[in-house]
Amino acid sequence: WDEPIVFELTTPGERGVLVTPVESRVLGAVGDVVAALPEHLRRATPPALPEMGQMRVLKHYLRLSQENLGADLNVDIGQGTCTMKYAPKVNERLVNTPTLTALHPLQDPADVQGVLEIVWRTERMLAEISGMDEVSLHTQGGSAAIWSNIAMIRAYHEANGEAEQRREVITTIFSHPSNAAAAKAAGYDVVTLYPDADGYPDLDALKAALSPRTAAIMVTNPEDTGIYNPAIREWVDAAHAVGALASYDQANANGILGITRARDAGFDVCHFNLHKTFGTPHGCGGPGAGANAVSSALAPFLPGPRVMRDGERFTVEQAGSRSIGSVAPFFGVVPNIVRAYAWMMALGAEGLRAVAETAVLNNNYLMKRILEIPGASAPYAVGRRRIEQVRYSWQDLFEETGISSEEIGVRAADFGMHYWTSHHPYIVPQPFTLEPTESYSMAELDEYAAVLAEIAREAREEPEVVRTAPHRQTVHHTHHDDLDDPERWAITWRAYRRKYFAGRPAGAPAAADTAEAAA
Amino acid sequence: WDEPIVFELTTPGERGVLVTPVESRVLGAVGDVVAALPEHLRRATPPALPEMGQMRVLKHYLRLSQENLGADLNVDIGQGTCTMKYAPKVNERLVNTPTLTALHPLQDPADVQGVLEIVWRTERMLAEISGMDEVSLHTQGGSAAIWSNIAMIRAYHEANGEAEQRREVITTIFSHPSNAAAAKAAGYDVVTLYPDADGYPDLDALKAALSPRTAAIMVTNPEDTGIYNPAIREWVDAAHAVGALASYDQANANGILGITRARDAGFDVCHFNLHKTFGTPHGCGGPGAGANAVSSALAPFLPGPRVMRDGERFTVEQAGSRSIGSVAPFFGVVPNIVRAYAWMMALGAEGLRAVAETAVLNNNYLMKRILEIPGASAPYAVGRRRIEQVRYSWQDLFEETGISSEEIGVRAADFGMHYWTSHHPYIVPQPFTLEPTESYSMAELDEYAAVLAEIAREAREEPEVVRTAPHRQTVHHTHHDDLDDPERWAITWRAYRRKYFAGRPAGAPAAADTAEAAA
Amino acid sequence: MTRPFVHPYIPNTAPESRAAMLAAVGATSVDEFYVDVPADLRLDRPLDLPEPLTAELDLERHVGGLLSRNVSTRTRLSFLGAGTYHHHVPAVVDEIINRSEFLTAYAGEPYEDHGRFQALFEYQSLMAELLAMDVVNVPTYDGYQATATGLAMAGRMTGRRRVLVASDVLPAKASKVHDFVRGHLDLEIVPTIGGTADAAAVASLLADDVAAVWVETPSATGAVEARLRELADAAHAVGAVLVVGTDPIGYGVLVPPAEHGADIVCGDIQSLGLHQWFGGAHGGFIAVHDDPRFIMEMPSRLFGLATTDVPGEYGFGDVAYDRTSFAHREEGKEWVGTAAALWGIAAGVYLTLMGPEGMRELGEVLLARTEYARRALAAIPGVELGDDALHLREFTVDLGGTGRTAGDVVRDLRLVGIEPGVPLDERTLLVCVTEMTSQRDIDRLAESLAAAVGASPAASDLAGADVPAASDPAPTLEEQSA
Amino acid sequence: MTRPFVHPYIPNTAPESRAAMLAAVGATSVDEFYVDVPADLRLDRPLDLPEPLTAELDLERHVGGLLSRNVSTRTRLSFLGAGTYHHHVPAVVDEIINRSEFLTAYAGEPYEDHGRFQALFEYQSLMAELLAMDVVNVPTYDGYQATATGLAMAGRMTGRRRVLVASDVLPAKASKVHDFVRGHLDLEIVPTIGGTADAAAVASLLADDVAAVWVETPSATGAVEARLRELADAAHAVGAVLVVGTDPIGYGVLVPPAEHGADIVCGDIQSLGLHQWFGGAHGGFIAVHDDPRFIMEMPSRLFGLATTDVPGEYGFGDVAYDRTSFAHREEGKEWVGTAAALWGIAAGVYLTLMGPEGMRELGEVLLARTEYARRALAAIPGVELGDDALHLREFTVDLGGTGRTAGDVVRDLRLVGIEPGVPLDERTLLVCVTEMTSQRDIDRLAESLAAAVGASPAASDLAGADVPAASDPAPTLEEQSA
Repeated sequence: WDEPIVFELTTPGERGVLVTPVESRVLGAVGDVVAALPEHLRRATPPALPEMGQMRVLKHYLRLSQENLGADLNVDIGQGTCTMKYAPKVNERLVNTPTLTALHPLQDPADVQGVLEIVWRTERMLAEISGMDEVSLHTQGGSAAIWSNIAMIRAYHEANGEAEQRREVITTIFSHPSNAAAAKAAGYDVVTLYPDADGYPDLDALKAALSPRTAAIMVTNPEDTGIYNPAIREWVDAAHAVGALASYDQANANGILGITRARDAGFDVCHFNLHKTFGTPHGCGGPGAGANAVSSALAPFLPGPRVMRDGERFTVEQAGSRSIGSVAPFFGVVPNIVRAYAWMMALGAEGLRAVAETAVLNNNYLMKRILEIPGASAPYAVGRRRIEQVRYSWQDLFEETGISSEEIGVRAADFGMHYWTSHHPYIVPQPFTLEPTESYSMAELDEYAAVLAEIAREAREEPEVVRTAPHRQTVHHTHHDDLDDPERWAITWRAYRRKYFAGRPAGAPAAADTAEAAA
Repeated sequence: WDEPIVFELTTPGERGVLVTPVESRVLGAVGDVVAALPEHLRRATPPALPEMGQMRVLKHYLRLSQENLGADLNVDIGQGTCTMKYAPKVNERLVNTPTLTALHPLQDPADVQGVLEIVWRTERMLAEISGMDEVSLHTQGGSAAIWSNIAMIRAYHEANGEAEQRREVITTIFSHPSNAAAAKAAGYDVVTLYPDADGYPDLDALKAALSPRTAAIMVTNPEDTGIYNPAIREWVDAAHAVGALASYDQANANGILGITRARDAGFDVCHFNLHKTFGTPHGCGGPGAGANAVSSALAPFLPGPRVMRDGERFTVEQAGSRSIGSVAPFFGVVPNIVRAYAWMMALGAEGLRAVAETAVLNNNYLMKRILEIPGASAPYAVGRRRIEQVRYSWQDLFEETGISSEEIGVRAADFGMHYWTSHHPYIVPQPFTLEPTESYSMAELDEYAAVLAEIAREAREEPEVVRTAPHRQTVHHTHHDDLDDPERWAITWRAYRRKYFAGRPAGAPAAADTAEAAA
Repeated sequence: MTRPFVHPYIPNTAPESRAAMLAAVGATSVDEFYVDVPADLRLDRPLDLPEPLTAELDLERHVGGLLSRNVSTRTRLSFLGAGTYHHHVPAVVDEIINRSEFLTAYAGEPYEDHGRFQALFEYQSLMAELLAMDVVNVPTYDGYQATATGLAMAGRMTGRRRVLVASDVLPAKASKVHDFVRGHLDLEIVPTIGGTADAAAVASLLADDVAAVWVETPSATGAVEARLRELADAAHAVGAVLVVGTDPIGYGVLVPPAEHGADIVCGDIQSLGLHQWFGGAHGGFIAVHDDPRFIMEMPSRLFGLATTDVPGEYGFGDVAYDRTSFAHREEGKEWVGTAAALWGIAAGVYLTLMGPEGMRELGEVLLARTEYARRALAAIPGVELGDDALHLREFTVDLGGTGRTAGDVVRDLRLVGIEPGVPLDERTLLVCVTEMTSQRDIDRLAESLAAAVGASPAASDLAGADVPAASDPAPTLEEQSA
Repeated sequence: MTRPFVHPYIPNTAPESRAAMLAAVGATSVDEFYVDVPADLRLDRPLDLPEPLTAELDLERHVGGLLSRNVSTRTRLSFLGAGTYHHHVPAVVDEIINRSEFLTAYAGEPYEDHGRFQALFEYQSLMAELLAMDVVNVPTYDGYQATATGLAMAGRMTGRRRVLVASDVLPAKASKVHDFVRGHLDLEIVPTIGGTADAAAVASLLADDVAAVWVETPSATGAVEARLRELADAAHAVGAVLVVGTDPIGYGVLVPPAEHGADIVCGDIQSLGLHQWFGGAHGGFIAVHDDPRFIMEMPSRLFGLATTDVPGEYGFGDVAYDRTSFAHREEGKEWVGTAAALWGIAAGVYLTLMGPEGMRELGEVLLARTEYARRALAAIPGVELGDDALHLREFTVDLGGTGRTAGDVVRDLRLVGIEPGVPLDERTLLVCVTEMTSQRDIDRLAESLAAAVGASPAASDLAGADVPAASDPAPTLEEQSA
């Protein structure tokens, strides 16, 4: 499809949906309320939204959807760290029921026992999975959960009178950047540690960094390299030794479910991403959902309101005085909580362990296939296994051909595959990160590896094909330098029209849409 | 996508969905029921269905769906006679509720009052739209409704003792072929009339064909040419004059809703296609739904069971002794009945008339655009308006370029457009039939006309481009001669494997699916 | 209101567009387009229809409100079958058939509708594996039509009129088949014995004027025909065709009719991934061997695999299109029209998800629960089984010994939220169990039925266990609908 | 059971595949992959979780059964708002966001995810028209976060700590904002007068240490701020930023804050096409002018239009990616992570469907029904309006004169199936009306409330009509849920 921007599809007078009319009795009682508005409050010019019939609106967005590559459609193992797993369709059927969609959070608790029970049960299951005592499901995503981690840590130290003293948070470079960013947003100074020569987190570096000024360590494990820190308990103990708390970013928990637990390593607080590990769909980038699990010492600081069980009934309790309060409206991202509950109930203990083991098996199998490709490598811990993902490098290929990892990614899209390099900074040169999860069959892993092998071959034999990609995408090579220049960037259609067309209204509806058919 | 046949995706041991286990108490009570089967009843070799994980099944069919061009995605005006209109999404939401999907037709009538009321109300609305007295919604499609028309006519003549005498059914060549076919299936001889020189149904020919042997006339009006028979009442009167009944195929009713009614022209029986005129989706070719409307004289012959109103309650009455009996399970295609009800309720009398008027306006507007294309013509009734569709001809273009209408159709698909020639036989040479309905905007009609104009230009200037189409489809030129040779046709995968591979099992799972991304 | 009527479903009700288009075609009003409709046929008033609900929220409230008056089998514990069955529909099935691309497509060509052709070819192929036959049609309307057409094919092939009906047939199905074929065929009922065919009686009636022997398995009472091979051989001996009506749900564990000699196998696919829909979601299949004599009599479309200009690529198209009424009007075979393609795609997705193991497990659950239910109900004093044939999913009980009629029992059990089955006559109740009716559900039926007929519950004796509560984790229907 | 654990969600639990893969990597068991996990950290027992329901039908019955215990606002007549609103969600919105292509996508690049980039760019652009501002972010979590971030931006830009809170704020929102910004900002509450800002008091507190004035309109009580321009001018005079928290639902008829001088406008998009979801479907927007000083402080992703190698073709990408924590970890602005993109697409589809006329009509319905409800409730003896500001959708009533508490009234009305609103304190009830609460629904509330406080119904006087039954075609909630 060559689908225009929606504003170009406007036709004066068309309607997409009609609004229920103001009843005659209401009109009789209150008159013309719009005309009665004070003039300075009454909008003079209607917002310049498009005017379109309903079918054309539908068609527009359906076509855009076909120009998008959802996890359901491809072998989505190239978005490393993202844990792109199967989001079961039965869960979509379950959550899209009026007894969930049409619930208001302030209804009589007697009318919402079902959803309260699901929240409560989900918390208890996550407590078991993490080994922690209490769980909150309020946060709306992984980074938001990291924020809640640090917010609770801050409140804890304040409650202990150490707020002024403890101004530093320590993290590692292969932990998710939001740990650093959230700590900073909470007012902390951030110390970032680099790994040792083998790519393992450096315990000595930690010990050197720890001090009475340390509020917490905030680490991911396994890190985004797929390497598990074997000294993790020593890390936690070292933090505790200086009075700091230990916060565990469990975004990468998919390979260790039922294998090892946060509390067993001594952590005080951890979080999970329900949209990664627990099978809720990623929604183009949210809504996700986070779960914060804490030891009993930190439980008073959890966000509120909490769902409590009282015999057979479930009740809602407002946040207590030491709670960090509300972190999101009401109870968090409820549809994802229900999905995660259904996902866990479909699997059980044996199933969760099979998830972890299969994710790890898939990853190590894929690693073998990738490392067979000339020019690909997996820096650090050479020859050792990884947990659930691997940060690879094309450095050798780059040195041979000049083709960068980004260029390979653009070319991979021509084969219907996602591909991601890594978070910044690129500690691993020419990085790429693959996380196969448990959701893909051996044949699909082979297929993905074959695509990368083919692109590596192209890079050596016909590098122009790679360099000039994309060749088979909806759009062609895009000039991203437009986007960093305040004079040229266009974040909305109105800004675009203003900057490029001096605000003149767009002309006639877009020209004939003689696009190729959906491939 | 280059998606394999589903059997090629099998991996031994994978499961798509699990079945609830036999409970231990049941097992204890009845033992191993499969082992206990008599050996000649117990299947020795499991059916060779594919073994696939759930996500891969989903992916397979999602990819196939993206290789299909639904009405929601394109400007679907090229499937003339099909009345491809907008099937509102709100109706999908309405019908996909457990209070409809999970109803059994033999439940206590007290538990199904809502659906019975909808059936009853829909019947009453269609009675008003047709002017008829009674309506049945049992039939599962337009041709099935045509069958019910002739079955009732047959029963009527039998009840009057004229079954032996009346052996002929008269139809016209521009009526849907199912009228002829269903009459034949009911045991009648079929007489087909051709139009007069202007393309109008020929009243004199009818009068010549009518006789005491005539059981019925079965005609469409407007015919598939979009031409309305101005002498329709005279046709009906002439049929009645010889004791025949008049049956009206209202598949083409979209342009005359609220304008003129079947009963007002004297018809005894008519049918509508709910999946054409009343906005239910076409489902790749069904389920559709038919409505049979009859005069009171024919009402006793309607299929059963009937839904009756008894004060505030709705009851189910079994078919009476003169009824043609059951024509389908229970009450017909219930989801489509509910959709049609919702569609009519969204529009009302004013809306239905707007449907008709706009469908006709769109058609005449499109005709103007098409006739501006050199090489296109609209045979018959030259210079006159059409109702809701037009049967056009590329005969001039064909004579000039040798490009046939079929070839143009294949090329149109390259532009993301459906295109249909006409039913057989091709009375109109090099035919194509466009029916824009009310669902498309002026811009979309222009877009479609522009595509045909472009292909006509190609036919003249670069005919090879047209002749060698498709160029931008999922598949390439297909060898349809395979399909008419019993030695080579392959109607199932097992037959294909047997004929082409001597029954050897397919090899490994399909090779790497390095397809291009969805366009 | 003086505001123009503009509707979201009709873009060109926008006044500017309407005016522009009228101007473009040189018309002053739409009336000009209707010049061929005589004035005396023009309706001179608005249609007398209810006030519309043009705002979507008002429409939803109205239609949703009507539907919410229904009480579904999620709330009622249902043992109803008789042609429409309560099987589980995997969520992926609904996901696929509700895709706009499939839901709203129609009759495109193999190029732009490649996906539809492939999906329906795959449906044909998956059914073919289940049935062990090489040819399956794109679905026709329903099992009634499929069977009627199957018999009509036999009539056309043999040029004979007699059809021996060897099994118990659902009355509505018999009605449909009769009215459909009576122009060409005469049906002769051969009474069954013990629920299945009286093979000897059939044999004695066979002659060279018989077009077909028609067997239903499972029959209208759920009985599985055990002597199919015998019937096939007898029919074939006189040149008659064996037409078997069936439900494919059991062929993960049961031998399919083709392997007993059936020539035409037909039936309904509602069990394979379609909701009950108040009886409104049926599709018919007709399966034959790869024999042109049979194939050329099939009226439905048949999608076939073909080669393309690209080696190894699969293309699709219509096999032997020249059979059809689209090609030859009344000279075609019966007719072809919009039937039930989407339901075929649903059944294909269903069979793909289930796979061989799923169909085996399902067959086992159905057989086991059917047998369990038979024993549970027969254990109630006064309740007898209708016969002792092998049953799949459905069976009858004779309530004659209880002093209460089937209608009484239905009435009583409805009061406690149970639909116990379909009364076939005063004393006979047709009971259906599926994978959706758990052991606890069946126990509840048995207990309630025992109470209704005044007997003491005996069901808990069944498993030889003392404890009536089961340990299986699935919730009861009461829990579900509480 | 000794059968291997094979699960539909995990293809490589198939024993043959698992064995083949282990062999390929030269491992004898998966334990080898966990060598880095110390033995004393390994869990030596299965997790203690409930028995799984691996069969989809059992899972559906269990989870569906739990959810069916809820009684929704389709059945209860709800006047609840306070941050989550009951608006109509057009079916097309749900259709689009439930498409696998959008629902399951994540963080692809502009090439293969062109559709996502375009849909979110369009969302930004549609919101921008409604708000009359040039820059809108890809949604953050919710309106709480958006406002917290908006204030934090003001703090970073000005280097100041004081924030004047000029409006009544929802307590939960205030809690979130406070905890989020307290490392950098100090909030000072300026009590409102008659429901809206005390502009004079705000002016008197303004000084060159004030980072921002924070206004909410509609406020926590639904009051529309009438003196925004005055507040903006005063703030700007001391170099402070005017941050306006709002709900965009009214801007089809109301002047958007930017046109009164707001610098940062933020809030929630739940009203624009999202279901209530038990409060679990929120998304936050932050809008600013096209000024790099503001834009570079935004932490969210911003999708922008760019040219491509093909003239006239639109490409997309991230604007000023270097702002973000993805690019610079703690040196970025706050952080960016998985937030609420899908809800942004929903809001975009919603605004496209509604168009200018739809948003105008909706604004009118909301204003009219709010006013109608205010009059209907105020007509009950003892019930007083909380203030006489202009209200959109929400307002408070003071029950002090009735002798009954807000809690009493809620309890009583729940007995007749009505959620009358949210008690803010002993005497104050926050009532919300939307296009989903019809005139008849409001009349029913008024009658029931009158009964609960022991007053005679007075609502029917309102329209000067004698007949209490209305003629509008929409069914009442009772009809709907009967």
